[in-house]
Amino acid sequence: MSPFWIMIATLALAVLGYLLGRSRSIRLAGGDTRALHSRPGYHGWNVALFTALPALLLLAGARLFHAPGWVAPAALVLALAGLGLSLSRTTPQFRARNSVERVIRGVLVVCALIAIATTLAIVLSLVFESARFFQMYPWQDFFFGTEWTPSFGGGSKLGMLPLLWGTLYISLIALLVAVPIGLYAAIYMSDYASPRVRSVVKPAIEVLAGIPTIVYGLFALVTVGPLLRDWIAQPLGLGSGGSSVMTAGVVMGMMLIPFVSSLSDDIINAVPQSLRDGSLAMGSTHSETIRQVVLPAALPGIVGAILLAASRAIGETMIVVLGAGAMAKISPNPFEAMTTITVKIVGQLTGDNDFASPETLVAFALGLTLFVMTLGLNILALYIVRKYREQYE
Amino acid sequence: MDDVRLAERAVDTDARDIKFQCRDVQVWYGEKHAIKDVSVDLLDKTVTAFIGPSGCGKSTFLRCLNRMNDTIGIARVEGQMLLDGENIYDRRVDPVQLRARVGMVFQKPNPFPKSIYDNVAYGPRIHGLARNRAELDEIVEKALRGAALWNEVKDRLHETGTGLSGGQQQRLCIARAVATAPEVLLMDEPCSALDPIATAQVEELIDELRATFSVVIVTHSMQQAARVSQKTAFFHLGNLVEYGDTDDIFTRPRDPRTESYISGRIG
Amino acid sequence: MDDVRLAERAVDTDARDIKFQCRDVQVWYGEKHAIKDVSVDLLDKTVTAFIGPSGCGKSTFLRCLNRMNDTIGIARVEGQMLLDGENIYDRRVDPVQLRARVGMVFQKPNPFPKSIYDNVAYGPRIHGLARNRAELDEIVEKALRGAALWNEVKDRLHETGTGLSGGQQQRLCIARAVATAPEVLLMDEPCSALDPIATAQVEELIDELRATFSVVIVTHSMQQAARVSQKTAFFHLGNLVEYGDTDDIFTRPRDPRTESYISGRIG
Amino acid sequence: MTDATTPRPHPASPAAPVRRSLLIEDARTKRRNAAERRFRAYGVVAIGLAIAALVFLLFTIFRDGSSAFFQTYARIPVAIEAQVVDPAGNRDPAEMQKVLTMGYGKLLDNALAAYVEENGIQIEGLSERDLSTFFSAQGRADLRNAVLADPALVGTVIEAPVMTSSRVDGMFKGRVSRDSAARDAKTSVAQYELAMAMEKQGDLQTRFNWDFVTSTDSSDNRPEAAGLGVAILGSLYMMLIVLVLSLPIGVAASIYLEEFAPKNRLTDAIEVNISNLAAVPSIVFGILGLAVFVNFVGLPRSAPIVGGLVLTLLTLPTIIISTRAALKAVPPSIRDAALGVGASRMQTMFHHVLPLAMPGILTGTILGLAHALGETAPLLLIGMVAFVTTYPSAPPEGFLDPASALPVQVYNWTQRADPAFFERASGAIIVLLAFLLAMNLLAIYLRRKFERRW
Amino acid sequence: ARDQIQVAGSSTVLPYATIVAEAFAENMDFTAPVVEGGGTGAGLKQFCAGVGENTIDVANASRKIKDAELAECRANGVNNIMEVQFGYDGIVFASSIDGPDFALTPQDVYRALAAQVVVDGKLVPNTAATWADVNPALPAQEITAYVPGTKHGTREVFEEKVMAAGCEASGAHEALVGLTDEDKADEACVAMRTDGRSVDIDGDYTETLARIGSNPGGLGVFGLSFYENNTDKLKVATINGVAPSVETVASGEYPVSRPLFFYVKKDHIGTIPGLKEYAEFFVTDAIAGSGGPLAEYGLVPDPELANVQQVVSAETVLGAN
Ligand SMILES: Nc1ncnc2c1ncn2[C@@H]1O[C@H](COP(=O)(O)OP(=O)(O)OP(=O)(O)O)[C@@H](O)[C@H]1O
Ligand SMILES: Nc1ncnc2c1ncn2[C@@H]1O[C@H](COP(=O)(O)OP(=O)(O)OP(=O)(O)O)[C@@H](O)[C@H]1O
Ligand SMILES: [Mg+2]
Ligand SMILES: [Mg+2]
Repeated sequence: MSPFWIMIATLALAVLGYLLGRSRSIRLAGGDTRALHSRPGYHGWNVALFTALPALLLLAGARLFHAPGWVAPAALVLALAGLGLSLSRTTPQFRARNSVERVIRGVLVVCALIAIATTLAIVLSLVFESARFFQMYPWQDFFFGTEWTPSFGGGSKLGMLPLLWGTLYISLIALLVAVPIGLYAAIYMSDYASPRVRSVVKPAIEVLAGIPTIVYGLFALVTVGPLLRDWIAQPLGLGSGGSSVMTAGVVMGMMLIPFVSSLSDDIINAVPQSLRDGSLAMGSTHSETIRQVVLPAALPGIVGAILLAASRAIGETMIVVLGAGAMAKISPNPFEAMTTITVKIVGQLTGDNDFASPETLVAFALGLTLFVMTLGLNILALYIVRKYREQYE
Repeated sequence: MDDVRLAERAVDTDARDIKFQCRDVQVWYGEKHAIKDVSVDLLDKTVTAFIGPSGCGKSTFLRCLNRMNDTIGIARVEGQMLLDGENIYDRRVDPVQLRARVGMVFQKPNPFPKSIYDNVAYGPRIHGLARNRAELDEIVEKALRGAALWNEVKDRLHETGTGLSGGQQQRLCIARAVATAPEVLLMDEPCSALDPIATAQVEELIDELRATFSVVIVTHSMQQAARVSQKTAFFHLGNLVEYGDTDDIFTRPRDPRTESYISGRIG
Repeated sequence: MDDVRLAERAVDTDARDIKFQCRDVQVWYGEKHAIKDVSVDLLDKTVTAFIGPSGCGKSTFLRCLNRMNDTIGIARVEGQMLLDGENIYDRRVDPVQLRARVGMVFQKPNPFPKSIYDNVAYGPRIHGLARNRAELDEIVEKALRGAALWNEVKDRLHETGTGLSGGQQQRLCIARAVATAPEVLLMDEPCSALDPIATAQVEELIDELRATFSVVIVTHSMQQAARVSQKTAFFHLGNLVEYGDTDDIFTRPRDPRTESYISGRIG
Repeated sequence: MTDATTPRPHPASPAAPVRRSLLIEDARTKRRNAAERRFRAYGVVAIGLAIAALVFLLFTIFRDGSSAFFQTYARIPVAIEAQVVDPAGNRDPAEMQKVLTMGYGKLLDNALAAYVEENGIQIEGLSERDLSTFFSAQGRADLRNAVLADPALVGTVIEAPVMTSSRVDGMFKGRVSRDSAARDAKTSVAQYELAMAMEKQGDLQTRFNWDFVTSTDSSDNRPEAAGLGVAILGSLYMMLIVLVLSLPIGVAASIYLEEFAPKNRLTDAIEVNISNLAAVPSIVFGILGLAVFVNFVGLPRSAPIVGGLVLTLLTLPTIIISTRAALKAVPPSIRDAALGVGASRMQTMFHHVLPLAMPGILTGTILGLAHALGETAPLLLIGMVAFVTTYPSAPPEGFLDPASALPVQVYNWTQRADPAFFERASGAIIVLLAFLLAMNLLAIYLRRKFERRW
Repeated sequence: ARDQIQVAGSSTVLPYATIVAEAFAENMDFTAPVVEGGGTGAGLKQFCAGVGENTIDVANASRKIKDAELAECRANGVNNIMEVQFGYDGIVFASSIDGPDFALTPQDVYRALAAQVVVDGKLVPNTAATWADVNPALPAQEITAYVPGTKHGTREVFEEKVMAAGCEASGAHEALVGLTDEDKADEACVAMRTDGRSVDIDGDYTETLARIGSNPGGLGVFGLSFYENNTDKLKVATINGVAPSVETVASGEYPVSRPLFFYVKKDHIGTIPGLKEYAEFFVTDAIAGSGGPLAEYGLVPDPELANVQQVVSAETVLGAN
């Protein structure tokens, strides 16, 4: 039997276990479920969980560690054992609810740990190659170098500061576009718009998040870039390139609008009406109510939404490649081409460079650095939220 | 939006003392007819008590008086409500300005999740009632004193208002409403969570306010109604059954329903 | 975790009638010492009234009795509280089971945003109190009748509970608590938003419940305390100032603070 | 916006209040109302901008992409000449297989030449090359398959629709004009005129192209035959995996962190860490997926299961962040109420808090899935940015078969030289958006159901 | 077991590989190979990750495998690697079809795009603004060049065959050696301007094309095959008077070209069905020869294809001789 069918069989056993556990508890209670400590359903779940969980864990483990072939069928035995054991434990006094809830809680913990595990795995998968990079390339030059000129023959300059500058600059512009528009859109949807308008507009704006970034990239390249160049950059004498930080930032901002608007809208909508009533009854206008009562109460969620948008901005590649160009440069002029860390990570990883050379390995170092930096940013954000949070009720 | 400046029209002399003139007011919540055909004149510089069994429509009617019902999607109001002779449901009336003049204390305390100080200072700030910080401090203190809360919170003005006890929250909401200095103050069971002493202080406040403003108070306590109000309106199943001088209502009710409600006095 | 079977152990004979035995209970909200050194025995099959000025700690103490304070992050409880001789703050005690036995009606009505029926049926459902739909219907009806709400809502059982008037919401919360059939019922100002008639009906309900359960009621109305309770505890600034038979407290208070609080009787 | 300007006398001062009309706005109210109108206008403008951006993007996508759903076919008689397809002459399938697809081009060239002659079409400068590039290379492959499947066809004349090449196809979609044909090395004016002449005869037809949605990708030589079948299946499989894994895991993790975890440094660390994961560039998830799922666990490259797992990890932070925000927003009094009747924390959570938080959770899911559906970078490293021409089988085995994905197809096609692929890429974006919409409709519907204010 | 061949690597080779894979699946009884792009480096990295089913069988490369990579391969147990050079890729300069004609030499390109030039024996930043500034024979058009980014193999070829050659031919190299040393001079020869005249393109040729579309004054670097597919939009520049075409590149007249490779993991032959057949099929005359579909697409066939076929059928591995 293939592991897949063993899995199906285990699940079938679990369903059976649910039915058996449930009916047994009812029978033991003499049909009066009030005599039970826990509802019959919990007894059923208890049996089902004890049947399925250990067996499935064993199966997963066997897959992960390439265990010998007899291990998989053993899972079935384990499932049967779990079924029998938990069924025999089913008595009216048995605290099935607590038992089930303990298991659920365990599952919740495991799920929360997946995030940690992901982080660990990311750090691990970056750290070794980064170490190799730093063996080949001095870290001072990497962290403090202001020139980014990789070349095939070696002798590349791989300073990350220009990339960092570009990352921050582009993200900033993107947020300057997305946050006001998104926030105002959220406010309008939750507090002004009729339910009908809202029910149309909100999903519509969410489509913006679903358009593949390459479309935005082309949009930046073909439409926004020349537009900004011809109408703003050239008249002001700020440059004549179609790709610029501004182009990428503006287009990225468009893409991020739904991240800010939809999440904020939900959070703003969740602020109790009684708070709004309280403020309105003081003779404040709708906008005063929103600015001074609703928004502060919704702050943690809004900051979360903005962080999410910022995160997407930092992680975005396609729009930057097409919109901002690939030039690593530090310049205050937003109408010049620059590029970001993420773009270079993707670029160096998918290029034609020698894969064991610093030019490729620098991608890992960049990834790790970015990781640490955003970590700092997030800690700051958490601190701010803690400080200004207004908990209602 | 059009600036219509109607209104400098002469106010009828006979209505001079009438603050609110309500005619045939109807309120529906969706299908439910919550207020039926209520006509009543609320006088200036007077405390009016609304009494009646729970669910009879007191809060609903109260909320009509400063158009707070606007915020309930399914609520629909019909009829005329004139404040100083002007229909507050007129299309041209700005509910914001209305609510600045007609303040409200809600049945369920709803302090803002801000500091106690900011809760009270909120109204004065948006209406620009204070020229400077000192004045604002003064307004806040006065309002908190009026609501009999000052002593309890003076040391923790900058802690959050939601961390107060139920009764404290209620008094905070009263202070908040008073600080805005409205012309009419609507109070929905302002003393329900208050102990006798605090209640007495709030009643004293109401009495003070009466000198300049008109106050409408919803209460379940006949004693309180009798103590603080000059006029009483008795609601029953959405109808205004009886309205008159408080003394008359409590001593000589005309309607048998009023009679039986009052005589079931327990309070 | 291990099955701790609350209480099949022999109960001391002298404590037989004591439902809750509290010793040196202290509660802090962060820095604020909200309950100081309170020791009190709450009797079985008895109505105990908690009275005292607003903000004195009545709700806080009440919330300790079924460990609802667990949900307030900054609240810290010390001391012993024995329910039928077992410490409810014991690590092994399941607060869920405790709360099923010690029900609560909160000071601010907080119906679930579900239908009225579901609000009341929720407790019986999770505790498996009904074998079938008919039984559940019966429990719901009985609870709503007990809380004097049945007549008003029987036609709209499936409308949402948050669309009720303040007093109706309060009664809904009472019905919800009663439907779970707890051994001890904690009621935080259950009648604050109720009219006299509804109040009388709830008081009647409390009296009925007393036959089987013990009830703790927080109230600001001395009359109510006098009417429904056998025992009264007077709190002041976090201290339990006096505890004794209701009659004694109201007629012969020993502590001057009690005396002055009661004599400031208003109502 | 707050303190000061024209203060109204505080009524504490005994001066009687001035009676003001409701219908006249005082100066301050006027200002405040102006601010209100501005605020509201900002909202309208914001929404307007967002919608305008959307409309514009959609407009360009549809403008460029809708033609991908149409394809021009020719219907001419093709003689299956024995000396071309069966040089050995013994009708032995094994022998016949030796003739490669390229060889079958001759049949089509001859057929077209015959057609031109028969219909008396006179075009100056019509070269052999114009004839041989008139039809899609797919036509030869189809022909070869037909002949190998049924050797009896050899020697007969068949008449089946033959796909035209991308340039000829482009002539009927406005992509190739007479002028551009003159400059274009891959076509010529003569070919253009031939196509026009054939259309006049009614032998060229442009019709709806289901193959674009169903058939597999094709090489750079035949853009006209490229389809999305594999990509759609791949995306579908991956999204199934993402949905089944990331929603429950994300919600479970949020519940734990928000409701059960003790509030301490560790949970703070987890919280920060999760928002940080959202900022990790998506390609890093690809690095991770390669290291863990392919190299460590040993799952196959290019398989939807690996893609699905990587995208799950990618969407988790989005879902967790929005779910936590939504859970936080549920008023504590609801929890108190449930706990107060003896519900366990778990029951409180699942019966009351979670339903109320549902809109936020669904929003997170929508955004997360949209992100996952449109993502290419992480798939680069696990082998899904690939040219795959065999359909994956049905799940569960299909999860392990090689497949590509819709954004990958878009990405691939935009990189190819033939301009016809650009049209295909835009068409693929339309399909992707339709896919997204279908995926979101349910979520949006559910969200509307759960929405309420308390 | 896996029944399809897995191929990854250079995106320049990708179109050729897909054409072959498609034809292979059509004409042989094997499952269609899965072909990935991802860049030469990434492809070789996966190729060198080890032997076994979850590593790839064939790596496409637009350059020869480097020694460091080979060492890594060996370290991971990938010892038997067949190197197959199947043709050449021409690299061309092209501008918008509507613009003027360009007849370039490497010197012109060097003078236009080098970061610093030698003027009067001194190294000064390049200030040339129009092509006419560089060479009066060229049109007086603003210099804007779209050059593949440093991740592209094309860039290496460009630097070597155009910039360095131009540097040498114009005598700048000599002057540079005089100013600094040999190594520095080599470096300075290929350093490109960063003032926006030379724009790095990290994307693909389609991006370069789009940029020329939005800035018609620009000159872009393309692969020959890409240009041939877009002659209606692009106008190609001659180098040293030679126009690029399959013929001129094959004959060596056109100077800018590079060989294309794929590497086969010999240890997989026999375990992965069709691997050997795929390699052989790739280099048959019908496919990679002139007139075959690859040439049709723009590949410059290897004049010594017969030798290559020989190498493949003999399964000759790297370092065997
Ligand atoms: N969550 C909290 N955080 C901080 N302080 C609190 C909190 N809840 C209550 N307090 C404070 O603890 C004290 C006791 O509050 P409690 O709610 O027990 O009063 P109470 O006797 O119920 O008053 P009331 O009759 O007004 O409801 C008050 O001073 C109050 O401000
Ligand atoms: N938002 C609402 N949606 C639907 N019905 C409502 C709503 N608010 C109130 N009602 C109904 O309207 C009627 C009047 O309610 P109202 O709140 O005015 O009563 P009340 O007199 O204030 O009672 P209480 O003394 O209990 O506060 C009640 O039957 C109530 O159920
Ligand atoms: Mg009310
Ligand atoms: Mg209280």
